[in-house]
Amino acid sequence: MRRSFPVGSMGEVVSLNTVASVEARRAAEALIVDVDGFEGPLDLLLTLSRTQKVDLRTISVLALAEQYLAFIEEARTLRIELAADYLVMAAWLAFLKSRLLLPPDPAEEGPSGEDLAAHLAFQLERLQAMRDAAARLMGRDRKGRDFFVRGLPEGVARVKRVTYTATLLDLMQGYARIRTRDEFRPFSMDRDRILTLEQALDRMRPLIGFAGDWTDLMSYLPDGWEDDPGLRRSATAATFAASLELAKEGRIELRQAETYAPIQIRRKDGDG
Amino acid sequence: MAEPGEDSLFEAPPMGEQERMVEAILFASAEPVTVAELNARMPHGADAAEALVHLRKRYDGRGVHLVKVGDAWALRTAPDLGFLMQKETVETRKLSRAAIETLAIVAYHQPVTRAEIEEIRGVSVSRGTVDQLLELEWIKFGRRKMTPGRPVTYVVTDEFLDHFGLESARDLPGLKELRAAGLLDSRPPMGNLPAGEAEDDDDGPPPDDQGEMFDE
Amino acid sequence: MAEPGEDSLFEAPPMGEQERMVEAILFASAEPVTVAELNARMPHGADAAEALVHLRKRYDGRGVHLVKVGDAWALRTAPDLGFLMQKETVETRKLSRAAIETLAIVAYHQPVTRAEIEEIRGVSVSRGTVDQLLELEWIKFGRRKMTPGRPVTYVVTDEFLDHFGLESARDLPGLKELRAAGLLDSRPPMGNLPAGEAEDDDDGPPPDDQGEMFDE
Repeated sequence: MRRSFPVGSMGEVVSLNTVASVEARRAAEALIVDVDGFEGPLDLLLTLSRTQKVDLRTISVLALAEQYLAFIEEARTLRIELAADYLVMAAWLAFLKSRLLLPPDPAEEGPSGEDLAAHLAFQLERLQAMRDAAARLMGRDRKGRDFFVRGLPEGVARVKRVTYTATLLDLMQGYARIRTRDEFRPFSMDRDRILTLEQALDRMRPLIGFAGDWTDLMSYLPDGWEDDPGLRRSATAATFAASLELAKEGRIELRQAETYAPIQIRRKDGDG
Repeated sequence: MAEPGEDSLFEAPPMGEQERMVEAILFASAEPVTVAELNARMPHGADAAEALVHLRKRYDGRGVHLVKVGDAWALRTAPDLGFLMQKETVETRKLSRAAIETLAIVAYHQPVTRAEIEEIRGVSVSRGTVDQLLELEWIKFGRRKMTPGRPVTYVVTDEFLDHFGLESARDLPGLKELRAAGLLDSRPPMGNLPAGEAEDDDDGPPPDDQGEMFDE
Repeated sequence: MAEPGEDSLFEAPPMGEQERMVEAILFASAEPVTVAELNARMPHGADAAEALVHLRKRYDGRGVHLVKVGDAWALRTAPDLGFLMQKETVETRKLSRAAIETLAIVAYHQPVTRAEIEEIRGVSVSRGTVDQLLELEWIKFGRRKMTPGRPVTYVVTDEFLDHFGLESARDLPGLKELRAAGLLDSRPPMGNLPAGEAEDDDDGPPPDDQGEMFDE
């Protein structure tokens, strides 16, 4: 835009600005009341752009910037607090304005003032387009307002059938798990096949009164238990433990001739 | 018939149009609608009763019927298509651990009573677990045990054999094979082999249980 | 009708019968039903897609219409009869201007990130606005964008299409014109343009994202 102005027409631009400013000031005064009604600076710019009464594609961004800055100025004099993004936009538009009015600095990089202005125009046009689209959308025939769904829907009965599956491996692992677990867990039936220390003690206490002589500890095993290796092992251990207990109580004595020789016990004399 | 004369300013809509209206109202309404209400909702001069006659004919034999409910009208799906209103979803789930173990015990020890299953598993077996296996038709009732109380026993079914690809329960891998497959390799601290087949008979279930099953 | 699923393994029911079935299923449902689901519920060998063609024709001009919503189909009352339905009208919460604009932007620019919405509106989008649209089930999360930060995107839902009587997002009013005018392009904002806080992933979706949605 700037480049298309011949140097001689600068005055024209200024006067145009002045006109715009006056108009803008008036518009700004009207808008300022409604400052809370704007959805941000872009919305405000869009509203301001309508005063130009031109297609958004041919809008004068420069004039728009003037209008916006006038608006901010007005708000300031009225001590209206504006959100920061309005002020950021104002600063940016002031920058844009200078870019558009001043000859380009060849040392400066980045987009030209025209590029920036074009993009702003694009943004405004796009926002306006989305607003129009939104209005058209909301104006369509709408469910629950213009057309209606079945008022008496019949629920679809969800019949859920669950099937279960397992593999042979699952089965085998399951079985293995149980059988392995056995080793660490006493079966209730295991209890039938062991002699506990308490049981051995109960059994020995009444018997040792008769053991004045050395007798083989194995003779204190319950009847029949010595025939079954499992039972014998349990009964022997329990009876031996019981005999140690009785020795500790001082009621009997133990002896063993040599390693693996039979263990013998005898009532301790003087014990009644 | 539309009260003639009362409001001839507006002409009643053509019958085809009235039929559409009745159709739309009945479709969208959550409840059956009476003729009086239809007339009240339709433009002046409309004759819902007549429109209903046309509509009923139109839906004759369709997937939806116009039916009278008390003195009101409703559109309902045709009764013969009721089967479409069901959606069956099949969900395959993995059998629970409890069920697998119970099933394994039945397979290896059959015929086995519930008390025996509990003894072997070391925990009580819930009714649901047994029921589930019965329902799956993987186990069934066997003959009663000749012990006090004559408890029922469970045995595996042909369905079971089929599912697990076994020709008979005898094909189930024995404990030796389980061990060889590394499934029984967790050695107990005492060095006792778990429930070996009679190589050490001081633990586990009486070995003849096993025998009864596979030896007969 | 005796279990059509059972003995129709080889023969599908006649098309007239299939049309009845589709009619019944759609009548029974307030929600659109996909062709896949129709086929799943109908007997083996049925062709719901073809039945729908017949059914659509049958309901042409009636008080109830067969409409397409995304991949699904539904029966809806004819929009011109809406005036009869005061009773059924559901009062929808009034949407804020921000919500309406955001919805339009999601619909026309989808998949779109929050930053892109903010770029277009020139103002930050409040959580409540997006939440409201999510709650209405008009928008939902789309896939993440393959840009730094992998921001989530928003897209419109089938419920949105249903609500606004659209067959697909391609049928949005004025879509073609907007595209032709380049107003749906995401031009990267220029350097320090302050509108929107789109600094990070400011440069919108790669144009093919847009294309992917509407171009196929």
